[in-house]
Amino acid sequence: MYGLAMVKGLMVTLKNLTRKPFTVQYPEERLTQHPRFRGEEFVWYEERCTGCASCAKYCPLGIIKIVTSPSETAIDQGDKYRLEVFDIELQRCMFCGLCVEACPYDALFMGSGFEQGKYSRKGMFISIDQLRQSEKHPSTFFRPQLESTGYNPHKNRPLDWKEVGRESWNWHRQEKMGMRLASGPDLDNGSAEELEPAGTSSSDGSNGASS
Amino acid sequence: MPIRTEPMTVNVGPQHPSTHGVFRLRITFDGEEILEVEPVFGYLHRGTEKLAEERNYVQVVTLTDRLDYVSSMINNQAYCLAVEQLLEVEPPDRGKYLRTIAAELQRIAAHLMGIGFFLQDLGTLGTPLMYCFRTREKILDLFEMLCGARITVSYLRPGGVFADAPEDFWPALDRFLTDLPGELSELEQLILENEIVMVRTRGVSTLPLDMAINSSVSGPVLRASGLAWDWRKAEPYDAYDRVEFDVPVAQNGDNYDRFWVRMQELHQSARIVRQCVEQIEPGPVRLDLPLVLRPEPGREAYGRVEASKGELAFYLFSDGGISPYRCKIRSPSLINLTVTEHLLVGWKLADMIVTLGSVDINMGEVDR
Amino acid sequence: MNCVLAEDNILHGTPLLRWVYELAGLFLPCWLSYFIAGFVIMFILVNAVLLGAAVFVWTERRLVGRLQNRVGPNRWGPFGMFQPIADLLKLIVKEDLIPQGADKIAFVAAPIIMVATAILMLAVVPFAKNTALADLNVGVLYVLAVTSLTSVAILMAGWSSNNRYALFGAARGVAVLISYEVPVVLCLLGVVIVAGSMSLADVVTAQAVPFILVQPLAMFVFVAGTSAELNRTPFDVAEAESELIAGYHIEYSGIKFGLIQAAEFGGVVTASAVIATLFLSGWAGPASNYIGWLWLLIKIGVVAFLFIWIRATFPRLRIDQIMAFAWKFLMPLSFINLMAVSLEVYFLRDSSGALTTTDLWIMTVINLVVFAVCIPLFGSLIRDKVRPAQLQPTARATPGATVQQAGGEVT
Amino acid sequence: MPFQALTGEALADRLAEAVPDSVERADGDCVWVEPSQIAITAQFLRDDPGLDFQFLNAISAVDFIDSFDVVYHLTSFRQQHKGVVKARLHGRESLSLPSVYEVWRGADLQEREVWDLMGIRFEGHPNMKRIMLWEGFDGHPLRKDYL
Repeated sequence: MYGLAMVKGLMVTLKNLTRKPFTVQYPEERLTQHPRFRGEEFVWYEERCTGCASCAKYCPLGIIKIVTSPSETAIDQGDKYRLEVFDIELQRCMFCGLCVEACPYDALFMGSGFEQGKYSRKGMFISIDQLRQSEKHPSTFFRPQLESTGYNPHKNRPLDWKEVGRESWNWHRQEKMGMRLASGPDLDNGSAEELEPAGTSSSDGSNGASS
Repeated sequence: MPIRTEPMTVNVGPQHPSTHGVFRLRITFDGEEILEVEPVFGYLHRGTEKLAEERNYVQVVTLTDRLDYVSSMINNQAYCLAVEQLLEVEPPDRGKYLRTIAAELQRIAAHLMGIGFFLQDLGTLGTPLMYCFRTREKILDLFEMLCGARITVSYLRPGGVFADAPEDFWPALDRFLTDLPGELSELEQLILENEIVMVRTRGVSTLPLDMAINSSVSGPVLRASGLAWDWRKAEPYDAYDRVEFDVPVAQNGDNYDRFWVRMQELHQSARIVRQCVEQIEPGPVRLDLPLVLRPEPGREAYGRVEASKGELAFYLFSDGGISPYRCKIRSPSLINLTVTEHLLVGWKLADMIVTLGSVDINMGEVDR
Repeated sequence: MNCVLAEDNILHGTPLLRWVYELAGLFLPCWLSYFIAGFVIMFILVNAVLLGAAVFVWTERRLVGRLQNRVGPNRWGPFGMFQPIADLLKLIVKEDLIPQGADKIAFVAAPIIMVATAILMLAVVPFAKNTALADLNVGVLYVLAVTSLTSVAILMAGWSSNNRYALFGAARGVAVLISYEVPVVLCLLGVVIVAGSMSLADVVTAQAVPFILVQPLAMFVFVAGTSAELNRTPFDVAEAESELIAGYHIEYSGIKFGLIQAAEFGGVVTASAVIATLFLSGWAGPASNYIGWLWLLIKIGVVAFLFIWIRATFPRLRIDQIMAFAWKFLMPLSFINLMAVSLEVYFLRDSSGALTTTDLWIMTVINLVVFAVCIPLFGSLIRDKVRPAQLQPTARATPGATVQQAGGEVT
Repeated sequence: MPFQALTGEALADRLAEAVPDSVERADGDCVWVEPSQIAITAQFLRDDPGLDFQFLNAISAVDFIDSFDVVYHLTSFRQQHKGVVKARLHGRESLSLPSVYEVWRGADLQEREVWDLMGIRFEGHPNMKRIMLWEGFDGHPLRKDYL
């Protein structure tokens, strides 16, 4: 009969009246973010950074500013540059994650938040001091070694620089960065709370931070 | 006594709720009937092609996200295919499957947007749109799992995808694929055979097949006019040659057919994803390519995919440098608009809005 | 008791006014108490409509939200109930723009007329037994007269805005209003014939069997017609958000826009009240002497829910299709209803011209049969009528029914 | 019948028979056509039953500093093949090329885009106006010398 499909449509909307809304009331409720979420507030480990500026070179927008000077540390302590400036201009950042992808020493991570909105453009950059002081909740984006531990930046504790590297993890012997995880590290069920600092007691005994 | 009338010129857009972005049409009306149409483009022109010449091959991926911003994955795919043609490499199998899954999920999301806004243009109070968004939201969640972003994904890389899907992606995808048929059938019950939709869209703004072909129209618009042409079938890329799917075709080329074809393609995309999930096997997902790519000088590539709006292609020319010498984007949205005048003239204001919705343009891609 | 309302006063039949008048007359001079009584009535009326509009806005937004599987406004007050108040405050403090080139007088007058018509309509609706604000003996005619005023206001708003979208909206709105007036009037004639009176209070008392059962066809046409007159989906071409942005009120801002919205939503409330009164037996119901107002509210709620539900589900028709729907579908139906009712009354009435409850039940059965026959019949007839002549359906029954394996063949 | 790419040589052979003096040179991927002959060539490419290029995928232009390439990507649905035709324009000032608008309506917006961004005029196009940028914009942004 003509008009039947309209009645059917009315029934569909009526059915939805009884359903629970699918929307989320934002400030009170939140969607659960995946640990891979590419958020703001970059996480940066100064101890791991050599000042190579790969991130700055690889940034499609060129918004990372790095100024370094030669450090006085001896070669055997790990040769690196002393970082004077490490500014990320947030207002132009599009969170593509290419800087994280480019970082060869796992010093730079995407953050986990997304609420860095400001009222003026002046405050829209992250300075080296902010990077140093901020709580380190690194996203597992492009960091399979973190992901395999089951680390969740939204729930778990901040991580120390020794815990985030790929040294303790033997995947890179088999496959290269960005490829499928061949095997995870030998951490019991991978709870991040139980994450052992790398180097102190490497679970597979094959390497450490200093290797 | 004859009543004197005079035509009236109205600017529809760039600020109009139903021009799908900042599209502007300068329309001359006789009463409500359209006498003349002049599309005006360029309000969202960002010079993507020029920007691509300043960035290295991988960085350009982030630019492609912003072309048709409701189908970023497919844009990524087209670009990565072009770069792979330049380099003469092929991604590993698992990478191909992941790309296919991502692209088909994105197609579902983009078609849902297209359908939702088409129905919104028809005058529904956003109900089908909300139902579409409900489903699309789940796809965006899946994308967040894959790559950490929801819209501007930048997931694909020349030579594969940047990372394998996390462990929790597969159960989530499974859940999504289980729920999808129910949600789609609800949408179909709500609107697909609704008499008002039929009356409003059937026979309106028909596009004959010969004109569609001659005007380089592609994608669902072309298939609604009666040509079963799909680049995924004709020139299979990634894993499309290993999956089975049908190409929905309609005959009349009217607004309803365009809408109908999109509705059917949703099911086909889900079917492709299901097959990919079955077939995918462990392995590497990305080729071991350097971060900065340098194709041989003088090479050119035309990487083409069947995007949600039609044939999306990147024509790349390499001079041996680290960035493309020329990166031309063949955007389906723009070229589908070639037939604007034919589709709109003679119809009413209300039909014009619906027709624009049924052609499903995206200004990010039209203006680039 | 020094002031008594004269028997021949037009408002003598309104107990509320009489009561206030006599109470005030104890302390005040008669002319002043008459004024105060009138003022009290108007105060109640205006606030009933505006409050009704506010409540309706909230209800509609919440309900549409739930129908769309989302929440709707939920920030201000419990369940977002203060949202309309917040909206109102916002509209009041917003700048009140009058576009350059606008016809100022018409531009300002249009929203006022719109609100006035919405408010005036409620005046004759009986809230409970003997509680109509003004129990006019020509109540039905009055309702029709007042609703027609809206078209003038829409035309004024659209024309004076000096905006082409507004002009489109106004032209469409007036066309729709005028067309739908005709079937609506014909339906009301059926109601009046059965009730034997034009007073809405009498119409309620006449509904021993609710008229929705006695005249389902009239109810259907009336609801469709009212829905068109109120500019609600699927007939909301005058506003047509996706086409005309906001139609005739595109240039309005601030409190003028607020008034138009109030008129629109208040109009739905009053129209629901009229429908409830005419077809759902108004305040009548169990214990109606005490909670008649509650029955009316419930019935208004049901009708309003129907409006909201339809709005949340359907797309919009095109203007020519709406015209065709009015003239080719609703008109014949209302004629059929009128004929059927007239004949039935002619044969069933007793010598004094009154109808018994049994008569009403007999009419119910006959009219339900008429309804069941007419709707599908005309539904299939309208099927091709609403399509312009050059758009006859193509040979194929279902478009695109073939899903073919694409090897890339040209069909 | 699988979808295949026609080599430039194959295209050149067919073109040389039908439209004399049209082919400049050809290689494995594409054929360079004499710019002034492009409209006639296009007509032949579309109407010849063996070639049957009824679908114009894209018109692109590449700036080589001393010359410009205009690239036509073509597809035949019936014959299941694709081909690439190029026209090389020398110099940088007042470049023009016959329009293929009459052959493929799909060239409409694309030729306007090439004119707007690359500065190559198409003679015979009914509406040769800028498309992305406004009239009066100085220069053509996709040229290599536009910074």
